[in-house]
Amino acid sequence: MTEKKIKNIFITGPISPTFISDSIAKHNTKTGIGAHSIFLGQVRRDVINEKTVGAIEYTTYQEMALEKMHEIREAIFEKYPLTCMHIYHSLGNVSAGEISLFVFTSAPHRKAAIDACEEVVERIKAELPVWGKEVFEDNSHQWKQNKTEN
Amino acid sequence: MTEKKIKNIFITGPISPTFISDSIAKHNTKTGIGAHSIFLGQVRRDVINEKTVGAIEYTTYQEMALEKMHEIREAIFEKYPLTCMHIYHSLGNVSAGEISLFVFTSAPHRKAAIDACEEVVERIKAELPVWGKEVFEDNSHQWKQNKTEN
Amino acid sequence: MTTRIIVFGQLTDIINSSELALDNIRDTDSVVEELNNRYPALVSAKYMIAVDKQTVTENTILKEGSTVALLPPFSGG
Amino acid sequence: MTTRIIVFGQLTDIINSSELALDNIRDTDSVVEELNNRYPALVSAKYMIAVDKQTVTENTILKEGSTVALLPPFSGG
Repeated sequence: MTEKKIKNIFITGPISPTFISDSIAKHNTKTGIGAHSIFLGQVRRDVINEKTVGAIEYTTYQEMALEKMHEIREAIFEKYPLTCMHIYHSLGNVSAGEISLFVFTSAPHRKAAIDACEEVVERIKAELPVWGKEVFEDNSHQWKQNKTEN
Repeated sequence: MTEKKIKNIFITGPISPTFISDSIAKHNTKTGIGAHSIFLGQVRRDVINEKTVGAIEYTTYQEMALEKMHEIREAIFEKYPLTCMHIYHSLGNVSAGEISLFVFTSAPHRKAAIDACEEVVERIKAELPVWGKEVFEDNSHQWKQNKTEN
Repeated sequence: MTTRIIVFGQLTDIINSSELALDNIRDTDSVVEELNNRYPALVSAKYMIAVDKQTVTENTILKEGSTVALLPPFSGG
Repeated sequence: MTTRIIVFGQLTDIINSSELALDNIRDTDSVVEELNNRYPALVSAKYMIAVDKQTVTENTILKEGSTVALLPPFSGG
Protein backbone atom coordinates (compact mmCIF):
# COMPACT_ATOMS: atom_id res chain seq x y z
CA MET A 1 0.00 0.00 0.00
CA THR A 2 1.49 3.33 -1.08
CA GLU A 3 0.90 5.94 1.59
CA LYS A 4 0.51 8.77 -0.91
CA LYS A 5 -2.30 7.03 -2.82
CA ILE A 6 -4.56 7.27 0.23
CA LYS A 7 -7.34 9.79 -0.40
CA ASN A 8 -9.22 11.68 2.25
CA ILE A 9 -12.96 10.97 2.26
CA PHE A 10 -13.95 13.14 5.21
CA ILE A 11 -15.79 16.44 4.98
CA THR A 12 -16.60 18.65 7.97
CA GLY A 13 -20.35 19.06 8.35
CA PRO A 14 -23.07 18.00 5.90
CA ILE A 15 -22.52 17.17 2.23
CA SER A 16 -24.35 19.79 0.19
CA PRO A 17 -26.47 19.00 -2.88
CA THR A 18 -24.33 21.38 -4.93
CA PHE A 19 -21.20 19.46 -3.94
CA ILE A 20 -22.96 16.41 -5.38
CA SER A 21 -23.96 18.12 -8.63
CA ASP A 22 -20.45 19.55 -9.06
CA SER A 23 -19.12 16.03 -8.68
CA ILE A 24 -21.60 14.71 -11.27
CA ALA A 25 -20.83 17.55 -13.69
CA LYS A 26 -17.09 16.75 -13.66
CA HIS A 27 -17.85 13.41 -15.31
CA ASN A 28 -19.16 14.80 -18.58
CA THR A 29 -15.68 14.67 -20.09
CA LYS A 30 -15.39 10.97 -19.20
CA THR A 31 -17.38 9.90 -22.23
CA GLY A 32 -16.76 6.19 -21.73
CA ILE A 33 -19.19 6.30 -18.81
CA GLY A 34 -22.73 5.07 -19.47
CA ALA A 35 -24.02 4.71 -15.92
CA HIS A 36 -23.63 6.40 -12.55
CA SER A 37 -24.90 4.96 -9.30
CA ILE A 38 -25.17 7.22 -6.27
CA PHE A 39 -26.02 6.44 -2.67
CA LEU A 40 -26.76 9.22 -0.19
CA GLY A 41 -27.19 8.73 3.54
CA GLN A 42 -29.47 11.33 5.12
CA VAL A 43 -29.93 11.95 8.86
CA ARG A 44 -33.41 10.89 10.02
CA ARG A 45 -35.37 12.86 12.60
CA ASP A 46 -36.05 9.65 14.54
CA VAL A 47 -38.13 9.74 17.69
CA ILE A 48 -36.68 7.47 20.39
CA ASN A 49 -38.42 7.24 23.78
CA GLU A 50 -40.27 10.47 23.02
CA LYS A 51 -37.03 12.32 22.24
CA THR A 52 -36.39 13.66 18.76
CA VAL A 53 -33.04 13.37 17.00
CA GLY A 54 -31.93 16.84 15.92
CA ALA A 55 -28.53 15.92 14.51
CA ILE A 56 -25.85 13.26 14.37
CA GLU A 57 -22.31 14.12 15.37
CA TYR A 58 -19.79 11.94 13.56
CA THR A 59 -16.30 11.08 14.74
CA THR A 60 -13.71 8.71 13.31
CA TYR A 61 -10.36 7.10 13.87
CA GLN A 62 -9.18 8.88 10.78
CA GLU A 63 -5.86 7.18 10.00
CA MET A 64 -7.37 3.74 10.38
CA ALA A 65 -10.53 4.70 8.46
CA LEU A 66 -8.55 6.02 5.50
CA GLU A 67 -6.40 2.90 5.35
CA LYS A 68 -9.51 0.72 5.48
CA MET A 69 -11.23 2.82 2.82
CA HIS A 70 -8.16 2.48 0.63
CA GLU A 71 -8.33 -1.29 1.03
CA ILE A 72 -12.07 -1.31 0.16
CA ARG A 73 -11.44 0.92 -2.86
CA GLU A 74 -8.72 -1.40 -4.21
CA ALA A 75 -10.92 -4.47 -3.71
CA ILE A 76 -13.89 -2.86 -5.49
CA PHE A 77 -11.81 -1.76 -8.48
CA GLU A 78 -10.41 -5.28 -8.64
CA LYS A 79 -13.89 -6.80 -8.64
CA TYR A 80 -15.90 -4.45 -10.90
CA PRO A 81 -15.10 -2.79 -14.25
CA LEU A 82 -15.52 0.77 -12.96
CA THR A 83 -14.41 4.00 -14.54
CA CYS A 84 -14.29 5.84 -11.24
CA MET A 85 -15.49 5.94 -7.66
CA HIS A 86 -15.83 8.81 -5.20
CA ILE A 87 -16.67 8.56 -1.53
CA TYR A 88 -17.37 11.29 1.02
CA HIS A 89 -18.38 10.96 4.65
CA SER A 90 -19.24 13.77 7.03
CA LEU A 91 -17.51 14.41 10.34
CA GLY A 92 -18.91 16.66 13.06
CA ASN A 93 -22.47 17.86 13.17
CA VAL A 94 -25.05 16.90 10.52
CA SER A 95 -28.64 17.99 11.18
CA ALA A 96 -31.73 15.91 10.45
CA GLY A 97 -32.55 16.19 6.74
CA GLU A 98 -28.90 16.75 5.77
CA ILE A 99 -26.62 14.33 3.94
CA SER A 100 -23.73 12.57 5.69
CA LEU A 101 -22.61 9.93 3.17
CA PHE A 102 -22.08 10.19 -0.59
CA VAL A 103 -20.98 7.12 -2.56
CA PHE A 104 -20.62 7.61 -6.31
CA THR A 105 -19.60 4.89 -8.78
CA SER A 106 -19.42 5.18 -12.56
CA ALA A 107 -18.91 2.57 -15.26
CA PRO A 108 -19.50 1.97 -18.96
CA HIS A 109 -22.47 -0.26 -18.10
CA ARG A 110 -25.04 -0.09 -15.34
CA LYS A 111 -24.55 -3.43 -13.63
CA ALA A 112 -21.00 -2.70 -12.47
CA ALA A 113 -21.90 0.80 -11.27
CA ILE A 114 -24.97 -0.37 -9.35
CA ASP A 115 -23.41 -3.47 -7.77
CA ALA A 116 -20.21 -1.67 -6.80
CA CYS A 117 -22.11 1.20 -5.20
CA GLU A 118 -24.19 -1.14 -3.07
CA GLU A 119 -21.17 -3.16 -1.98
CA VAL A 120 -19.20 -0.04 -1.04
CA VAL A 121 -22.11 1.25 1.08
CA GLU A 122 -22.36 -2.08 2.92
CA ARG A 123 -18.62 -2.22 3.52
CA ILE A 124 -18.48 1.38 4.74
CA LYS A 125 -21.25 0.71 7.27
CA ALA A 126 -19.62 -2.50 8.48
CA GLU A 127 -15.91 -1.77 8.32
CA LEU A 128 -15.14 1.94 8.66
CA PRO A 129 -14.26 3.08 12.17
CA VAL A 130 -16.80 5.90 12.26
CA TRP A 131 -19.24 6.62 15.07
CA GLY A 132 -22.47 8.59 15.04
CA LYS A 133 -23.76 10.24 18.19
CA GLU A 134 -27.48 10.95 17.93
CA VAL A 135 -28.01 14.29 19.60
CA PHE A 136 -31.59 14.85 20.72
CA GLU A 137 -33.30 18.22 20.66
CA ASP A 138 -32.89 18.47 24.47
CA ASN A 139 -29.12 18.01 23.98
CA SER A 140 -29.01 14.56 25.55
CA HIS A 141 -27.56 11.88 23.27
CA GLN A 142 -27.30 8.22 22.45
CA TRP A 143 -24.85 6.36 20.25
CA LYS A 144 -26.19 5.28 16.87
CA GLN A 145 -26.23 1.60 16.00
CA ASN A 146 -26.02 0.37 12.43
CA LYS A 147 -28.33 -2.43 11.57
CA THR A 148 -27.22 -4.96 9.01
CA GLU A 149 -29.88 -5.03 6.34
CA ASN A 150 -30.50 -8.29 4.57
CA MET B 1 -56.01 4.02 -13.22
CA THR B 2 -56.87 7.67 -12.70
CA GLU B 3 -55.81 9.71 -15.70
CA LYS B 4 -54.92 12.76 -13.62
CA LYS B 5 -52.48 10.84 -11.43
CA ILE B 6 -50.23 10.21 -14.42
CA LYS B 7 -47.04 12.28 -14.12
CA ASN B 8 -44.88 13.39 -16.97
CA ILE B 9 -41.32 12.06 -16.82
CA PHE B 10 -39.98 13.55 -20.03
CA ILE B 11 -37.59 16.47 -20.28
CA THR B 12 -36.44 18.03 -23.54
CA GLY B 13 -32.67 17.72 -23.92
CA PRO B 14 -30.16 16.57 -21.30
CA ILE B 15 -30.80 16.41 -17.55
CA SER B 16 -28.51 18.95 -15.90
CA PRO B 17 -26.52 18.26 -12.72
CA THR B 18 -28.19 21.27 -11.08
CA PHE B 19 -31.61 19.81 -11.82
CA ILE B 20 -30.40 16.74 -9.91
CA SER B 21 -29.07 18.73 -6.94
CA ASP B 22 -32.27 20.79 -6.77
CA SER B 23 -34.21 17.54 -6.64
CA ILE B 24 -31.97 16.21 -3.85
CA ALA B 25 -32.20 19.48 -1.88
CA LYS B 26 -36.01 19.34 -1.85
CA HIS B 27 -35.82 16.21 0.28
CA ASN B 28 -34.25 17.82 3.32
CA THR B 29 -37.67 18.54 4.81
CA LYS B 30 -38.60 14.85 4.48
CA THR B 31 -36.81 13.89 7.66
CA GLY B 32 -38.09 10.32 7.72
CA ILE B 33 -35.71 9.58 4.85
CA GLY B 34 -32.43 7.85 5.72
CA ALA B 35 -31.27 6.73 2.28
CA HIS B 36 -31.41 7.95 -1.30
CA SER B 37 -30.45 5.83 -4.29
CA ILE B 38 -29.84 7.54 -7.61
CA PHE B 39 -29.18 6.09 -11.04
CA LEU B 40 -28.00 8.28 -13.91
CA GLY B 41 -27.70 7.19 -17.51
CA GLN B 42 -25.03 9.07 -19.43
CA VAL B 43 -24.50 9.03 -23.21
CA ARG B 44 -21.29 7.22 -24.15
CA ARG B 45 -19.02 8.40 -26.97
CA ASP B 46 -18.92 4.87 -28.39
CA VAL B 47 -16.89 4.15 -31.48
CA ILE B 48 -18.72 1.76 -33.82
CA ASN B 49 -17.08 0.72 -37.11
CA GLU B 50 -14.70 3.67 -36.82
CA LYS B 51 -17.56 6.16 -36.38
CA THR B 52 -17.92 8.10 -33.14
CA VAL B 53 -21.28 8.66 -31.42
CA GLY B 54 -21.73 12.40 -30.87
CA ALA B 55 -25.25 12.29 -29.41
CA ILE B 56 -28.34 10.19 -28.92
CA GLU B 57 -31.68 11.50 -30.10
CA TYR B 58 -34.53 10.08 -28.02
CA THR B 59 -38.13 9.68 -29.13
CA THR B 60 -41.08 8.06 -27.40
CA TYR B 61 -44.67 7.00 -27.76
CA GLN B 62 -45.49 9.39 -24.98
CA GLU B 63 -49.04 8.43 -24.02
CA MET B 64 -48.17 4.77 -23.86
CA ALA B 65 -44.88 5.43 -22.04
CA LEU B 66 -46.55 7.52 -19.34
CA GLU B 67 -49.22 4.89 -18.75
CA LYS B 68 -46.55 2.20 -18.50
CA MET B 69 -44.45 4.35 -16.16
CA HIS B 70 -47.49 4.89 -13.98
CA GLU B 71 -48.00 1.12 -13.82
CA ILE B 72 -44.33 0.57 -12.89
CA ARG B 73 -44.51 3.31 -10.24
CA GLU B 74 -47.57 1.74 -8.61
CA ALA B 75 -45.96 -1.71 -8.60
CA ILE B 76 -42.74 -0.40 -7.04
CA PHE B 77 -44.54 1.49 -4.28
CA GLU B 78 -46.54 -1.67 -3.62
CA LYS B 79 -43.37 -3.76 -3.35
CA TYR B 80 -40.96 -1.50 -1.42
CA PRO B 81 -41.40 0.77 1.64
CA LEU B 82 -40.37 3.95 -0.17
CA THR B 83 -40.87 7.54 0.90
CA CYS B 84 -40.72 8.86 -2.64
CA MET B 85 -39.58 8.20 -6.17
CA HIS B 86 -38.76 10.57 -9.04
CA ILE B 87 -38.02 9.62 -12.62
CA TYR B 88 -36.90 11.78 -15.54
CA HIS B 89 -36.00 10.74 -19.08
CA SER B 90 -34.68 12.95 -21.84
CA LEU B 91 -36.30 13.39 -25.23
CA GLY B 92 -34.56 14.91 -28.24
CA ASN B 93 -30.85 15.45 -28.48
CA VAL B 94 -28.46 14.45 -25.67
CA SER B 95 -24.73 14.80 -26.44
CA ALA B 96 -22.04 12.34 -25.36
CA GLY B 97 -21.16 13.03 -21.71
CA GLU B 98 -24.63 14.36 -20.90
CA ILE B 99 -27.28 12.67 -18.77
CA SER B 100 -30.46 11.21 -20.27
CA LEU B 101 -31.98 9.22 -17.38
CA PHE B 102 -32.42 10.12 -13.71
CA VAL B 103 -34.02 7.63 -11.32
CA PHE B 104 -34.24 8.73 -7.69
CA THR B 105 -35.69 6.63 -4.86
CA SER B 106 -35.78 7.51 -1.16
CA ALA B 107 -36.69 5.44 1.89
CA PRO B 108 -36.17 5.32 5.65
CA HIS B 109 -33.63 2.49 5.17
CA ARG B 110 -31.12 1.79 2.45
CA LYS B 111 -32.21 -1.63 1.25
CA ALA B 112 -35.60 -0.46 -0.05
CA ALA B 113 -34.12 2.61 -1.75
CA ILE B 114 -31.32 0.64 -3.44
CA ASP B 115 -33.42 -2.34 -4.55
CA ALA B 116 -36.29 -0.17 -5.82
CA CYS B 117 -33.92 2.06 -7.80
CA GLU B 118 -32.31 -0.89 -9.53
CA GLU B 119 -35.66 -2.51 -10.35
CA VAL B 120 -37.05 0.73 -11.78
CA VAL B 121 -33.99 1.16 -14.02
CA GLU B 122 -34.35 -2.39 -15.35
CA ARG B 123 -38.07 -1.97 -15.98
CA ILE B 124 -37.59 1.38 -17.74
CA LYS B 125 -35.00 -0.13 -20.08
CA ALA B 126 -37.17 -3.17 -20.82
CA GLU B 127 -40.69 -1.78 -20.83
CA LEU B 128 -40.80 1.92 -21.74
CA PRO B 129 -41.49 2.64 -25.39
CA VAL B 130 -38.51 4.94 -25.88
CA TRP B 131 -36.00 4.78 -28.71
CA GLY B 132 -32.49 6.15 -28.94
CA LYS B 133 -30.95 7.05 -32.27
CA GLU B 134 -27.16 7.13 -32.05
CA VAL B 135 -26.07 10.04 -34.21
CA PHE B 136 -22.45 9.80 -35.34
CA GLU B 137 -20.18 12.78 -35.75
CA ASP B 138 -20.58 12.53 -39.55
CA ASN B 139 -24.37 12.82 -39.07
CA SER B 140 -25.10 9.23 -40.10
CA HIS B 141 -26.97 7.20 -37.48
CA GLN B 142 -27.86 3.82 -36.12
CA TRP B 143 -30.59 2.77 -33.70
CA LYS B 144 -29.42 1.97 -30.20
CA GLN B 145 -30.02 -1.48 -28.78
CA ASN B 146 -30.42 -2.10 -25.06
CA LYS B 147 -28.62 -5.12 -23.77
CA THR B 148 -30.14 -7.02 -20.89
CA GLU B 149 -27.52 -7.12 -18.17
CA ASN B 150 -27.49 -10.10 -15.90
CA MET C 1 -63.22 3.60 -41.61
CA THR C 2 -59.72 5.09 -41.44
CA THR C 3 -57.10 3.64 -39.12
CA ARG C 4 -54.20 5.71 -37.84
CA ILE C 5 -50.87 3.88 -37.96
CA ILE C 6 -47.93 5.24 -35.99
CA VAL C 7 -44.39 3.88 -36.18
CA PHE C 8 -41.29 4.53 -34.09
CA GLY C 9 -37.54 4.12 -33.98
CA GLN C 10 -35.88 2.33 -36.89
CA LEU C 11 -39.29 1.74 -38.53
CA THR C 12 -39.47 5.45 -39.33
CA ASP C 13 -36.40 4.92 -41.53
CA ILE C 14 -38.25 2.20 -43.46
CA ILE C 15 -41.57 4.01 -43.79
CA ASN C 16 -39.96 7.45 -44.12
CA SER C 17 -42.62 8.87 -41.85
CA SER C 18 -43.87 8.39 -38.33
CA GLU C 19 -47.56 8.23 -39.18
CA LEU C 20 -49.89 7.12 -41.96
CA ALA C 21 -53.58 6.36 -42.47
CA LEU C 22 -55.02 3.15 -43.90
CA ASP C 23 -58.63 2.92 -45.12
CA ASN C 24 -60.95 -0.03 -44.58
CA ILE C 25 -58.58 -2.15 -42.55
CA ARG C 26 -60.33 -4.80 -40.50
CA ASP C 27 -57.68 -6.15 -38.17
CA THR C 28 -53.99 -6.01 -37.21
CA ASP C 29 -53.01 -8.86 -39.55
CA SER C 30 -54.37 -6.79 -42.43
CA VAL C 31 -52.34 -3.80 -41.26
CA VAL C 32 -49.17 -5.88 -41.37
CA GLU C 33 -50.05 -7.35 -44.77
CA GLU C 34 -50.78 -3.96 -46.29
CA LEU C 35 -47.63 -2.39 -44.87
CA ASN C 36 -45.46 -5.31 -45.97
CA ASN C 37 -46.75 -4.77 -49.50
CA ARG C 38 -45.96 -1.09 -49.42
CA TYR C 39 -42.65 -1.34 -47.56
CA PRO C 40 -40.90 -4.68 -48.29
CA ALA C 41 -38.09 -3.86 -45.81
CA LEU C 42 -40.68 -4.11 -43.05
CA VAL C 43 -41.01 -7.88 -43.56
CA SER C 44 -37.71 -8.55 -41.83
CA ALA C 45 -38.07 -5.80 -39.20
CA LYS C 46 -38.61 -6.75 -35.58
CA TYR C 47 -41.46 -5.02 -33.76
CA MET C 48 -44.46 -5.41 -31.46
CA ILE C 49 -47.92 -4.10 -32.20
CA ALA C 50 -50.00 -2.00 -29.83
CA VAL C 51 -53.65 -1.16 -30.41
CA ASP C 52 -54.70 1.94 -28.46
CA LYS C 53 -51.58 1.71 -26.28
CA GLN C 54 -52.09 -1.95 -25.37
CA THR C 55 -49.69 -4.44 -26.89
CA VAL C 56 -51.41 -7.32 -28.68
CA THR C 57 -49.92 -10.69 -29.52
CA GLU C 58 -52.75 -12.12 -31.62
CA ASN C 59 -54.69 -10.77 -34.57
CA THR C 60 -56.97 -8.04 -33.22
CA ILE C 61 -60.12 -6.57 -34.76
CA LEU C 62 -59.88 -2.78 -35.08
CA LYS C 63 -62.57 -0.36 -33.97
CA GLU C 64 -63.50 3.00 -35.44
CA GLY C 65 -60.83 5.44 -34.32
CA SER C 66 -58.30 2.83 -33.23
CA THR C 67 -54.60 3.73 -33.37
CA VAL C 68 -52.19 0.96 -34.30
CA ALA C 69 -48.59 1.45 -33.17
CA LEU C 70 -45.59 -0.49 -34.49
CA LEU C 71 -42.97 -0.63 -31.75
CA PRO C 72 -39.42 -1.82 -32.49
CA PRO C 73 -37.29 -3.01 -29.52
CA PHE C 74 -37.07 -0.30 -26.86
CA SER C 75 -33.79 1.46 -26.24
CA GLY C 76 -34.43 4.13 -23.65
CA GLY C 77 -32.25 5.04 -20.71
CA MET D 1 7.57 2.59 28.14
CA THR D 2 4.39 4.65 27.74
CA THR D 3 1.51 3.36 25.66
CA ARG D 4 -1.00 5.69 24.05
CA ILE D 5 -4.58 4.51 24.43
CA ILE D 6 -7.29 6.06 22.25
CA VAL D 7 -11.00 5.40 22.63
CA PHE D 8 -13.99 6.25 20.46
CA GLY D 9 -17.75 6.50 20.38
CA GLN D 10 -19.64 5.48 23.52
CA LEU D 11 -16.36 4.56 25.24
CA THR D 12 -15.51 8.26 25.48
CA ASP D 13 -18.60 8.62 27.71
CA ILE D 14 -17.20 5.94 30.04
CA ILE D 15 -13.61 7.15 30.12
CA ASN D 16 -14.57 10.82 29.92
CA SER D 17 -11.75 11.39 27.49
CA SER D 18 -10.68 10.18 24.08
CA GLU D 19 -7.08 9.52 24.97
CA LEU D 20 -4.93 8.45 27.88
CA ALA D 21 -1.41 7.14 28.51
CA LEU D 22 -0.48 3.96 30.44
CA ASP D 23 3.00 3.28 31.70
CA ASN D 24 4.80 -0.05 31.64
CA ILE D 25 2.06 -2.02 29.93
CA ARG D 26 3.28 -5.23 28.32
CA ASP D 27 0.38 -6.41 26.17
CA THR D 28 -3.25 -5.76 25.19
CA ASP D 29 -4.65 -8.03 27.93
CA SER D 30 -2.89 -5.82 30.48
CA VAL D 31 -4.40 -2.72 28.87
CA VAL D 32 -7.89 -4.18 29.27
CA GLU D 33 -7.20 -5.25 32.86
CA GLU D 34 -5.87 -1.86 33.84
CA LEU D 35 -8.71 0.03 32.16
CA ASN D 36 -11.34 -2.28 33.70
CA ASN D 37 -9.90 -1.46 37.11
CA ARG D 38 -10.04 2.25 36.48
CA TYR D 39 -13.40 2.32 34.63
CA PRO D 40 -15.68 -0.51 35.84
CA ALA D 41 -18.37 0.38 33.26
CA LEU D 42 -15.90 -0.72 30.60
CA VAL D 43 -16.21 -4.37 31.66
CA SER D 44 -19.64 -4.70 30.02
CA ALA D 45 -18.86 -2.48 27.01
CA LYS D 46 -18.56 -4.03 23.58
CA TYR D 47 -15.46 -3.11 21.57
CA MET D 48 -12.65 -4.37 19.37
CA ILE D 49 -8.99 -3.62 19.93
CA ALA D 50 -6.63 -2.28 17.28
CA VAL D 51 -2.86 -2.02 17.75
CA ASP D 52 -1.34 0.53 15.38
CA LYS D 53 -4.51 0.53 13.25
CA GLN D 54 -4.64 -3.27 12.88
CA THR D 55 -7.42 -5.07 14.74
CA VAL D 56 -6.20 -7.87 16.95
CA THR D 57 -8.22 -10.77 18.28
CA GLU D 58 -5.63 -12.34 20.59
CA ASN D 59 -3.43 -10.93 23.31
CA THR D 60 -0.76 -8.87 21.58
CA ILE D 61 2.64 -7.75 22.88
CA LEU D 62 3.07 -3.98 22.64
CA LYS D 63 6.12 -2.27 21.20
CA GLU D 64 7.66 1.05 22.16
CA GLY D 65 5.41 3.74 20.66
CA SER D 66 2.45 1.48 19.96
CA THR D 67 -1.02 3.02 19.95
CA VAL D 68 -3.86 0.90 21.27
CA ALA D 69 -7.35 1.83 20.06
CA LEU D 70 -10.62 0.66 21.63
CA LEU D 71 -13.29 0.59 18.92
CA PRO D 72 -16.95 0.15 19.82
CA PRO D 73 -19.34 -1.07 17.05
CA PHE D 74 -19.12 1.20 14.01
CA SER D 75 -22.06 3.40 13.09
CA GLY D 76 -20.98 5.49 10.13
CA GLY D 77 -23.03 6.32 7.06
